[in-house]
This record gives sequence, structure tokens and C-alpha cells, in this order.
Amino acid sequence: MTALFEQIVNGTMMGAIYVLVALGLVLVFGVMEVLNFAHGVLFMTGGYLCDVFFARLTGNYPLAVALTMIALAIAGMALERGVFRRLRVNVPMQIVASLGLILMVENGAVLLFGPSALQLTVPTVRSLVRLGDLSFTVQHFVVIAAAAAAIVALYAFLHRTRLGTALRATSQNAEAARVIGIDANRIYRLAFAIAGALAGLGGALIGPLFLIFPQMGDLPLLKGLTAIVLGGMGSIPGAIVGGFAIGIIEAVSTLFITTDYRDLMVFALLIAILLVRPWGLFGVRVRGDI
Amino acid sequence: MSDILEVEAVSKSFGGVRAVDGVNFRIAAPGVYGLIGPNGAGKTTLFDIICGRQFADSGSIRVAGRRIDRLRVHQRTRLGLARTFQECRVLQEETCLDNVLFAAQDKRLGREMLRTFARHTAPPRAVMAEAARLLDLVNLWRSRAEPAGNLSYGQRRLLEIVCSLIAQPRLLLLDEPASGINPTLLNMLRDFLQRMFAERQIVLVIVEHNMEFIMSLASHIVVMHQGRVLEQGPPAAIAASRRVIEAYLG
Amino acid sequence: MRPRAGAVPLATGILFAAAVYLSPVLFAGSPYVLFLLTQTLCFAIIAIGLNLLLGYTGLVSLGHMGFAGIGAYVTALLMKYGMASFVPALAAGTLAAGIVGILAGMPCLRLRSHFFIIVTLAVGMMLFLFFNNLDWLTGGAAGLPGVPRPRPFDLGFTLVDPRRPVGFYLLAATLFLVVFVFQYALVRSDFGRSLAAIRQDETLAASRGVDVFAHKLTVFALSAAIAGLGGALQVLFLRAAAPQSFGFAEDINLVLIVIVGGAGSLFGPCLGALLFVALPEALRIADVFRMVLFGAALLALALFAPRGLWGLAVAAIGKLRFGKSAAAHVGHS
Amino acid sequence: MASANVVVLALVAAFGSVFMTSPAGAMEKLLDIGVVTARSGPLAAAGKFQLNGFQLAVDKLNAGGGVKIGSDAYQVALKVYDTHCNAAEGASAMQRLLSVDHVPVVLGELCSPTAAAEAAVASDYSVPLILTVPTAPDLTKQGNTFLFRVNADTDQLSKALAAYVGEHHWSPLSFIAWNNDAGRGGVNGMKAMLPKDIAIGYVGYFDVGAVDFSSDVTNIRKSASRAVMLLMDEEPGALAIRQIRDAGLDIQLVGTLAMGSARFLKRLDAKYLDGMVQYSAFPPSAPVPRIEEFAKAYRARFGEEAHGFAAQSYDALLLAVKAIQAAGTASDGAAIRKALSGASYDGVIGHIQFDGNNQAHPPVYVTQWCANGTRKIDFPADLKSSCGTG
Repeated sequence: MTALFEQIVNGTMMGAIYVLVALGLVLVFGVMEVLNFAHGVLFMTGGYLCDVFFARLTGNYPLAVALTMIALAIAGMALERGVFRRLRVNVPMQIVASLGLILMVENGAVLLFGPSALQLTVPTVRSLVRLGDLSFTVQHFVVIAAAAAAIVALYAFLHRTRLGTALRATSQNAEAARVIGIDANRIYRLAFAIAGALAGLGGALIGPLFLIFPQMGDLPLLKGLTAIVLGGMGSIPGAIVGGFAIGIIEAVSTLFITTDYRDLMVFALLIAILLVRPWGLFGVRVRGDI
Repeated sequence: MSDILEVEAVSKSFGGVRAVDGVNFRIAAPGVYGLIGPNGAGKTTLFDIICGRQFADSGSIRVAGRRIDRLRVHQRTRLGLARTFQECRVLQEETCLDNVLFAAQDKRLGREMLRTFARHTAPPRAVMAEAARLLDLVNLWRSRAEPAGNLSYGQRRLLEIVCSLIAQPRLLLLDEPASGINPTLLNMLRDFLQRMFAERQIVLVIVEHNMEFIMSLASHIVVMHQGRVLEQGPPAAIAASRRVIEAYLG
Repeated sequence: MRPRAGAVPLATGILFAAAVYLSPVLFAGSPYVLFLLTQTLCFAIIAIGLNLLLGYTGLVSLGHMGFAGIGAYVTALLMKYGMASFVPALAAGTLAAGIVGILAGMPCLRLRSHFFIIVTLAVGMMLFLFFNNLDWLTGGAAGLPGVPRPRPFDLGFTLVDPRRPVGFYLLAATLFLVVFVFQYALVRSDFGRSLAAIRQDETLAASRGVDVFAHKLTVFALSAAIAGLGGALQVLFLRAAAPQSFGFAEDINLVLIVIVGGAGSLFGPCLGALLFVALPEALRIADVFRMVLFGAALLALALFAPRGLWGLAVAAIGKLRFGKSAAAHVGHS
Repeated sequence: MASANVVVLALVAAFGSVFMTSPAGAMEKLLDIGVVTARSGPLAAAGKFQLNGFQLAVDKLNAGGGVKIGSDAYQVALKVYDTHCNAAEGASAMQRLLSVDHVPVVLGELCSPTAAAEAAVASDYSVPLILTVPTAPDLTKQGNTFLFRVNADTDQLSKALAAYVGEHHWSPLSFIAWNNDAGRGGVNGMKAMLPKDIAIGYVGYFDVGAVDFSSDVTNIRKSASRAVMLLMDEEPGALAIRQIRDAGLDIQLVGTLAMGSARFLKRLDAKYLDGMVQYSAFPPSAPVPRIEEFAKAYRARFGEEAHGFAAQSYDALLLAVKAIQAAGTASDGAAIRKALSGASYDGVIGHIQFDGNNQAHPPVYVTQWCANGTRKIDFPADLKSSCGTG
């Protein structure tokens, strides 16, 4: 029972990170049918920038996180303008471009920060919360709370603002959105900016808890991709449920199967669900897709 | 002898809205049939259900007595049901001629695999001749080596219809063939369809908004409104029907 | 009469085959070059397998090295433990990869474009887990050392010994050319036309009477089997199987080989294989900075050479020789 | 398509011309030793230690006036190729070293599967390959007479530690291990060597690059283990220990040679490490003259504490040169192989002599961390010492 509780807390924490990654992927995919396989490097850049802003510049963790998010929103917009807008129709080249970006940024990080991982110690990692036998760092709960706040803010933005509504409209029916005068390029830029900020938030939250290193975005990217397929590609609630589900399932599953088959468990579940619902848990069945 | 097309009590709902609501009609003899109705009448949904792009919630569809409503698209095609698309679909990267020859090709997987390593892979002479004749009728033979993506929209429409006809269907459904075509090509299209019908004596079902076009072409009209069949009959009777006029105005 | 897309004149075919077969004579003094060329051929076979799927059918699979691994491990285990000789072992490996391809294809192929990419990635990682984790069977993460090379073939007039570099090269070259001709025949056949139709417009293909799922499953299985053949050959060449040779990094490498070389062209994947075997050798002491440059090169390629390097090279030479009109024409071949 | 002809021809020519050329120039009196290692990727750090060891040995030889083979004197140089721990690249690097650079002997490698592919090429050319880091026991059991290994394999490493665990009766014992050749091999080795009365609690594997050990911590707690063994490198090791302790798990820590170093301490507080034991092929502060001397030279050259990989590699290079001298030739690999298999050499890591499988049996130590951040040797018993000497 203790073990189950502990794993649910851990799973929720990792799930929150996956949700932040998945939301960025799904927003971009929803509006422009582009899958940014280099999304993981935005996450990783978030970790490194947070280190720069916190340890080398401000010394204030919340401020460092906010600055990181702003910087990555700008980076996201640059990516959209410079790379992905031109590759909307060419799926194979989206992959090649993403890999090029990954190589550039990951190796660039090694050039700038050296090959060994950075250890960023913020106050919330130092202090522990004791619950009976168990003990968690405060950062565990900071991650969950910050992700929850980001999700709420995103929902408010999408449903309460004109720009957010325009984004949703483009996601649901690009053609109709164009007809009613929504500037598609502006929406793409916006989606990439939000995606960048969320990825940066993820990196800035998880970096201090673990380590900051060039490949730190790979695993969250993989799980984020799995989450959006599981939840239904293009579906925002799907990404949230999918992300948390994967985090919790992979944590709890290790109580029953060995960790070297943990990924097998997640992927097998994914394929099983897709056999029953090829459009994902929350996805919409597209006309003609039968 | 069973009817060529038989649509019986077909219904389809989207989130509580009945797009198609118990539609019945039969087509017993070859002819050009028009399917019309105001926007949102359920024409496209019904069309999709007949072609297999969507499944009906209930009801049945038969072609020559055989139930097809649970069959997949390619199976319906192999039973002699051909269609064109509202948005006009051709293989953009292939040449005009290749588009037509591909449409004529026997696409059963086993046969294809057997032919892969056969000595002669060229299409039969009769198919080639028919392709040339049909392309020439719509004035596309001179563009035969041109990739279909380079054609004008109207030309692509004509190519799409040629492709559909070369497979010798017994039933051809055309989804708004006249939309987006200039008057010259429209006349060519009308002549071509009339000629094909005269030659082949098949069933043509045409969904259309262009009233002048459909009234001049069809021998029989089915009018849909709010998911149901409102009226059917010869064009003159339809044009005079009060209910039809009200539906379009209302 | 019928214009054939991508038709290769007999002269080019003979020149290509001759270049492949005569390389051992050309590079007799340099076993190192021959070694790299053999590696290129192994990779090219796997790349041709993926090209059928990615280039000609438009389905991007990120897990194809997993199928190569199935072929590799089945063949390697049968040979290592003396359960089968070379030809049946290779056939078993190829077949096993094809069967796993069918099993994996059934769920994956229900999905489209990006969904499909992600699920094939998952399949590749699942297969890798088996290679890496089944210590009792595959030797696990430590790899499988001591895989024997095939015994000599007696061709009547001469003896080909795959245990010698030239002998293995000739074996690999023969299998490569067989696979190349298979690819050529397949993409030009009616089956290949149906695949091309699926790539361009799945909905239209179905309404023209193509059983889209069955066609996709068939090409997926063929593609996996060919990858399995290439993987098997590679392991026999290296005489050791390593799970990492069939892991995610190699999946990426393979997809790059095909796309950068030129997906959907006959020679593109071969060019890609040559490039991606040669490049790490040329950059043997690849420092971090060169990797940044390599990344930039990939990005530039994605943005400016949508048909890959083969498309770029043919178009450029066509331009030099025939002026602009020819270059434009080549784009559709 | 005629242009395709041109492209095909141009490619063949270009490919040939790039790789046909071997570095020309004045090479007299230079003895090139081949090295295969990883200089990039996750194993770059390990590769650095390995290379440092080779470099130190070369410096020592050249400072002493070079090497005399027969009547000629040679300066020693390294020919280093990066294999990225990839079997295919390892094999082609070997091919290049043996057929283009014509080195008399090749040293190094980090990854067992890569080493297996390289060993086959070494045998083709009848040139010895001496491994200095890979630990899979199977490698030297393939009947390949040209493959040598100076370092202890996992079975040898595990033996002393397994006995130590048995002695203290740390049962059940859990594992967290890399899901690669080092981690999986280490777990299998320990399992085989442990006394029967030691139960296995939980075994968790993680991929290189993974950072979250919470599932392992939970399972170890659930299994009521008394000790946990960490089979991984410094970086994840430090992270795992931090997470184990932060989660409030009070358990005996058991580690590998990577964790008995000053570098490791730098990543963690001494309080996290207190009482942790690890096996080691080379305790850098041991009060043994040969180790002290090497540690000093290493610190002088590279400014940090010496590493076991460096010591093993240093010994292997000196041993290889000695074998070349004994064989009296820098070109006959078979003769060098023969000299190696009969060699008996006292190196930094201890006495090196190859058995029938060309596997050496250097001594293995168990060291323990003290509360003040120093270490002591606990095994073998004759070297047992106080804090500050491990």
C-alpha cells in the first residue's frame, strides 16, 4: 500500500512533465499537422537556461523559470518561422530537419557547457517532506503544482481569449478558420511559442530534481509522443490524460514487472488501445477513416 | 431481376443531429439520376454512405441485389460502383495517361503480385485504345504525358471522370461535377456524360447544385431535405413542385 | 508506349552491376575500402527495404532496424549453434523478419502518417528490448560473439570463400543486386503503381479498387523481410551481434540514409548508405563541433533538397548537360 | 537518366580516392600503437580515462628515449579511432588500423559487443587486440587467440565483493543497473558468485540517459533489502544515491570501481556516502608503492585523481611494447601474440599473466567510504587499512 502510494506520487510527478511536453506537441500538431521531433531539445534548453538564469544571473528560482519560459517561447517562434512552416507538407523532411536540430543543439550544449551533466541545486530540492516512512523533496510537489497551474492557464487562454479561440478554431477546421479571416501564420507562431514555453517549463522544473544534460529531453519527448497518440492526436484533453496515465502506469507497473520491460508495458498498452480505438482515447474519428 | 441500386431506411446521426433520416429510394433502370437539395439536406452524407466513406447507423444498401453497406470501399468498387469526389481527386504526380491506365488496372493483390515478375507488364491493347479514345473525347489526349497536377481544375475533373468510367462501372456517382468549371468545359462535360450514357447504358447518380446543369442532364431527380427524401420524379415535375420550392426558399 | 516512371536504361543497369562486381579488382590493394563497401552493401539492402515502404508507399517507419535485428539474430543464432547452414539460416532470418513485420504491421497500419511514425518507433524500441534483455537467448547487452561466416561456395569454375574479404564482398554484392532488381521490378509493376497511388492519395486509391490495408501490409512485410536479410548479412559480416546495432540510434541513421539519399528513387538509398558508412569514417575523430555542422547540413538539406541528395545530384548534372528543361523533367523520375 | 551514369561513376571514383590514400610522409622510427575507444557519446568520460592511461605510458616511454626493437630505436605514438561503441564502426576502425595504418597491436575498447566485432578482425590480420576495459566474461571464451584482456572480467570483479556481501550477510541484496553490457553483465556476475544464503531482493535496469530512480527506490523499500548494489557510472550513481537517501531509504550501498573516487565524492556530500563499499581494480590512494607512484604521475599530468581505467590501459600499453621488444619485430603480429601469451609483467594494477584464454587475473579490492569523505581498503585482508588509504 505504501509502495502504491509512493509510486502514484512519483508517477503523477513524471506524468506532469510528460503532459507539459505532450501539450506542446499536440498544440502544434493540431494547428499545422507538423510533428516537431526536436521538441525534446527545447525541453533540454529549458534546463540549461534555467541553470544560467538561476545559478549565474538572478539566484531567484521562480524568476529564472519565468525567464526560461519567455526565452523558449521566442525560440519556438523562431523555429516555426525558420524551419517548420516550410516543411508542412513534407513529413520525411520534418524528421530530417528535427534530427539536424537535435544534433546542432545537443552538441552545441556540449560546446557551451561541457560534456558532464550540470547539477542545479535550488532550495526546493534541498528540503524534504516526510510522510510516515516516505520522504519526497518539495520539488516533487512544485512540479505537480506548476504543471497544474500551466494546464489551467492554458485552458483559460484557449477558452476565454479571442486569440485562444482562434487557435482552437484553426485546430478544429483550418479551412473554415481561414475563411473567417484568421491569419494562419500568426496561429502557427502562437502555437510554437506556447509549445516552447511549456517545454521550457518542463525542463526548468525537472532539471534541478535530476540532472541537466544534453539528452535530458529524449525520454520526455518519447513519452510525450506516446501520450498524444494514446490520447488522440490533436486532442488537448487527450494529451493531459495520456501524459498522466503514462506517468502513473509506468510507475505503478514496476511494482509488478521488472523495470527493463517497463517501456514494453507502456508501448504494448498503447498498441492495444489503438487496436480498439485507432483515433486514440479522446481523438475524433475523421471522415473517411474507417 | 433486382434493382441496380436500392437504398432502404438509411439513417445516420452526428451527435444527436439526424443528417440522414430513413432515406428510401430505388433505381431500377439505367439512366441519369440527379440528387439535389438545399445545403445541409444530407446529400453528401448519403453519398458517402453509398460509397463507403462513412457507415450508416441503420438501413441497408444493395447493388444489383447484393448488400454492400458493410463492405469496404475497394470491395464496393470491385462490384461496379464508381465515384468522383467533390474536391476532385486524381494522382497528381502521375501523367494523365497513367492515371487512366491505373484506373483500368486489375488491382486484386494476388493478381498484381503474380504479374510483378511476368515478362509483359504492358497494359492490354484494348485498354490502351479505350484510354486514348476517352482522353481524346475530353480533349486531354494531347496532355497525356503531362503530370495530372499540372492540369487546370476543370481538366482534372474531366480526367477524374474518365478514370472512373474506364473501369466499366455499372453505377457511377458524381459529387458536384459542375462546381468550379468554366462554361466551355461544362458543355464538354455535359456532352461527354450524355455520350457515355448513350454508349454504356449505366446508372449515373449526380449530386449537384447547378440546377441548369442537372435539369438538362437528368431524366429523374431525387430531392432531399432535412435528411429525408422530399420528392422524386422527372425534372419538369420537380421544377413545378411547391414543396421543393418551399424547401429551397425556407 | 506506356511511359514508365523511373525506368533505368539497360546501359545504366549494366554499368551499375559492373561497378558493384568489379570493385574488388579496383580496390584490390585496399582491403579497408573493400570492407567499407561491404558494409555499405549490407546497409543498402536494409535501406532498400525501408525505401519500398518510406519512398514508394509514403509510410515513414522509425522502427525498421528492429526487423533487421530479427533477421540478424535468427540467422546468427542458427549459425552459431550449428542448427542450420548459411542458406537456410539466411532464409529463416528473412522469413522471421517478414512474419514479425506482418504481426507489427497489423496494428501499426491502422494508423496514418504521424501516428504511424510514432507507433513504429514504439515497435522498434520493443524489439530492441528483446535483443538487449533476453540474456539467455541473444546474449543480452553483452552481444553475441563468435558468429561464424558462411562456408565457401563451389561455383564449378571457382570457389567463393565468404570468410575472405573478397568472397564476402561478392556474396553481399550478389544479394544486393538481387534485392535491387527486386526493388526495380516491384516499383515498376502494377503492385508498385498501387503503392504509388496509396502514397499520393489513399482515399482515391481505395475508391479505385485498391485494398489499401492489404497492400500496405504486404509491402510492410516485404520491407521488413528485406531489412531482415540485410541485418543478417551485416551480422555475419561482423561476426558478432550487438543489440545497439539495432537500437534507436541506428533507426534514425537508417531513416536518414533513405531520406537524405533520396527516398522513392532506386539509387537514392544506395547513395545514402555509401554516404553514411563513409562519413563516420572520414570523421573518424568526430569532435563535437563537426557534429554541430553535420546537424546544420541536415537542416539545410531538409529545407532546400526535398528529394534528397540523389534528386539533387541528378538534377544538377542534368542541368549541366542538358540545360534547364532537362533538370525540370528529372524531378519527376 | 543518362545523368545517373555520371553520378554512379563519379561516386565510385570519389569513394575510392578518399579511402585509398594512406597517410604518407616521413614515418621512420615511429612506432604507431592502435587505440580504439569512445570519444563522444555517453561513454566519452570513460574513454577519456582510458586514453589518459595510454598517453601517460607513451610519455613515459618517449621520455626514456623511446623503444629499442632489435637494433632500431623508435618513438612511440598513438593512432586513436573513435568507435562510438558501435560494432560496425569498431570493426571498420580495426580494419583501418590493421590494413592502412599497419599497427603491430591494438589496445583499448570500452564496450563488449564492439570488442567482439573487433576481435574477429584482429584474428583476420593475426594482430593482437588487448582489451583494457570491457568486462563481458564470454569475450575471451571464443577461442580467438589474438584477443587478450588485462582487466578483470565481471566474474572476477564480483567474486571478492560477493564473498564480502556474504560475510556481512547483506540479505536480501537489491540491484540497480544500467541496461547495457556493463550493468546486465555485472548483475549476472554477482548473482552467479553470491553465496546461497544471500537472497536477491529486487533487480532494476535503467537505460543510459535515464535519471528517475523512484521506481527502483520504491521496489527496494518494498523488498526490505539490507543492501543495494549500483552497477553504473559516476553520474547516474551519484543521482541514484541522492534519490535513495532523499526518499528516506536507510540501506547499505554497494558500488563499482567508478564510485571509489574523489570525483564521485565531489558530486555528493560525504554524509551520503558514509559506509558505502565498492569493488575496485585500482584503489587510487592505496599504500602500495606502484599505485602511489602512478597516482602521483597521473595527478601531475592530468591534475586529478587517477582512475582504474587509466591504470589498466597504462599497463596494457607498456606490456604490449614489452612484447614487441621480446618478439623483436614491429610487423609480425603472430610473434607478438606469442610473446604476449608468455608474458609475465608487474604492472600498476598488479601482476599480469594471461591464462589459456588470454585472460589476465589482476587483483581486485573492496574499499569502503569513511564519514570524513576518505576511503579505506577492506579486502584483501593483508592490505586492510585505516581511513584515507583506499
